[in-house]
Amino acid sequence: MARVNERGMIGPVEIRVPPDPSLSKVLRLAASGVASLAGYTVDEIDDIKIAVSEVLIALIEHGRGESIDVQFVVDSHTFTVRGRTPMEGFDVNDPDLQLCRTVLEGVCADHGIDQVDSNAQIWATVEHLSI
Amino acid sequence: MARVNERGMIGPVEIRVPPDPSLSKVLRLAASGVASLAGYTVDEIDDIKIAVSEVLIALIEHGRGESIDVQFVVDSHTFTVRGRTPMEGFDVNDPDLQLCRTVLEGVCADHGIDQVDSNAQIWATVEHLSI
Amino acid sequence: MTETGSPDSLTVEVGAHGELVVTGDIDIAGGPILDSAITDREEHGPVVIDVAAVSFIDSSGLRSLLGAARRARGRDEVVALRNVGAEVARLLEITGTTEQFEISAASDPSPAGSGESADSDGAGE
Amino acid sequence: MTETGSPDSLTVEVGAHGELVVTGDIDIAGGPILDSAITDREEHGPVVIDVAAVSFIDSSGLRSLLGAARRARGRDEVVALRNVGAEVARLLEITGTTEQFEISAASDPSPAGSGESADSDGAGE
Ligand SMILES: Nc1ncnc2c1ncn2[C@@H]1O[C@H](COP(=O)(O)OP(=O)(O)O)[C@@H](O)[C@H]1O
Ligand SMILES: Nc1ncnc2c1ncn2[C@@H]1O[C@H](COP(=O)(O)OP(=O)(O)O)[C@@H](O)[C@H]1O
Repeated sequence: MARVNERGMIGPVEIRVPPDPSLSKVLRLAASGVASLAGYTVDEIDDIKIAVSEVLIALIEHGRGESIDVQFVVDSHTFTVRGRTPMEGFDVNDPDLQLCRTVLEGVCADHGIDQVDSNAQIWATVEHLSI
Repeated sequence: MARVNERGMIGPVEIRVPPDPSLSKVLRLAASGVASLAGYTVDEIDDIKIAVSEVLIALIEHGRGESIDVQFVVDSHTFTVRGRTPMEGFDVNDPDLQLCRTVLEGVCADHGIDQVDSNAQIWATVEHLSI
Repeated sequence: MTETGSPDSLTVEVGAHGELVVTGDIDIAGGPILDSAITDREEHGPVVIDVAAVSFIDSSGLRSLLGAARRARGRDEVVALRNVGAEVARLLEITGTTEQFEISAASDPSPAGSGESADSDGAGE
Repeated sequence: MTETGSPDSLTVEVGAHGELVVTGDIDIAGGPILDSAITDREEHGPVVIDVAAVSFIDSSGLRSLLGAARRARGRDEVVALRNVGAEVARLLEITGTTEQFEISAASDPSPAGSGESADSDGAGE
């Protein structure tokens, strides 16, 4: 089965949603499905679900109410969720983002919160420890 | 909670994936999540999962191997899945599509398989019977 | 906890009586896995498939089963589906293909499987 | 079968001893539901929240709990979290906020909830 391509990747899976809080769960479900296909452990999938949720929180609470783009890029070592939404003057030092950041530090190997062109962008990477 | 907007809609949720068979399950998961949020019954969600799967089958087996776009448009009465992939000369009468069509007739209120511009397009609508 | 996720959405094992025990989703990813398990099995006599733990089936999964049924007819045999649950029964019915198999429902007093459709999601949510 | 899906990913009920029994995901959608249930409850004395059936929590859910803890301190009270499972414990630990609550773990011999984290997916897969 050509599930994982030559470079050991699944996806990318790109999802565009309106900034509707209830869709956070749908994105966690989709991320869980992708990570499960890629052989991630239950604990890693729990971390991925939190990472996806934090990305959504930051973009829904700080974005302009337009659509949010979320991307899952997965290989046998890392699961990266990237999110972005159109917005000018995203204050990456906003104290409201601090709790998100602390949580991402706890569950992710690496993450970033940036203003890029006219988008707020957030990404987070969870590692898969092959046994 | 502003889960369902003024027009009683969730989404649209737009998903772009490579034509990887294993992602069919991820799309079913996402569709199930959206339909569950919208209050669809378990039986209706089973039909939606089949509809999503049939859309993927047709596009993965007949497309050109480029990306597939899938869209869920949901309100309190109907769940519509639309899919498309770049392709010229899509033979909508291909006998291979007949089994898909029969299944879609069984689980959906309505569906369509078309060539539109340079895309193969398939859509299917499952109805929500409010009680 | 360190259980791994289930990277395959479908697994096929050979049961105690030579039947194929299918677990998971028979979809466009799982169909080919089932296909090759069935063709391996055909050398050993009539094919019996326990679908108790099949949680989903679509037309590409059905095509695998119909292909097996067609090949079986060529050998004057019939493919038996055991512990057929709601999902499989529904798809056979919709497509008018129930008669191509020897069917026993999940509730029939027959070689018992788990008797229940497993939630084989494995997606942790 | 005609059960409906669960349109709300979070439900809050008041238990037999006045505790809030939370079921589902405390996320950016569920947080506000929990918030208003907590503020309603605060008039009746110290807030006790049974989180046995909480299957997911993120920073927006945690903010609801921290807000309740802060308001409780203002009244010289403390918010009690009962039947704290792995998900909630992990987030409290990561964020160093465990000490803001009176915690009893799922295994503690305490007013028993369902004792198990429910899979509240409801998504049928
Ligand atoms: N930071 C991001 N967050 C979410 N989605 C992204 C992000 N970057 C790219 N994408 C997705 O990738 C697709 C390609 O975007 P593009 O800007 O052309 O690529 P990139 O930013 O990767 O160079 C877009 O459709 C978008 O959905
Ligand atoms: N038939 C379809 N199948 C899948 N996705 C679609 C379809 N039509 C539109 N989309 C999605 O909707 C978005 C808008 O596409 P566009 O062609 O501008 O709109 P439309 O076709 O609805 O007029 C695209 O990003 C695409 O993902």
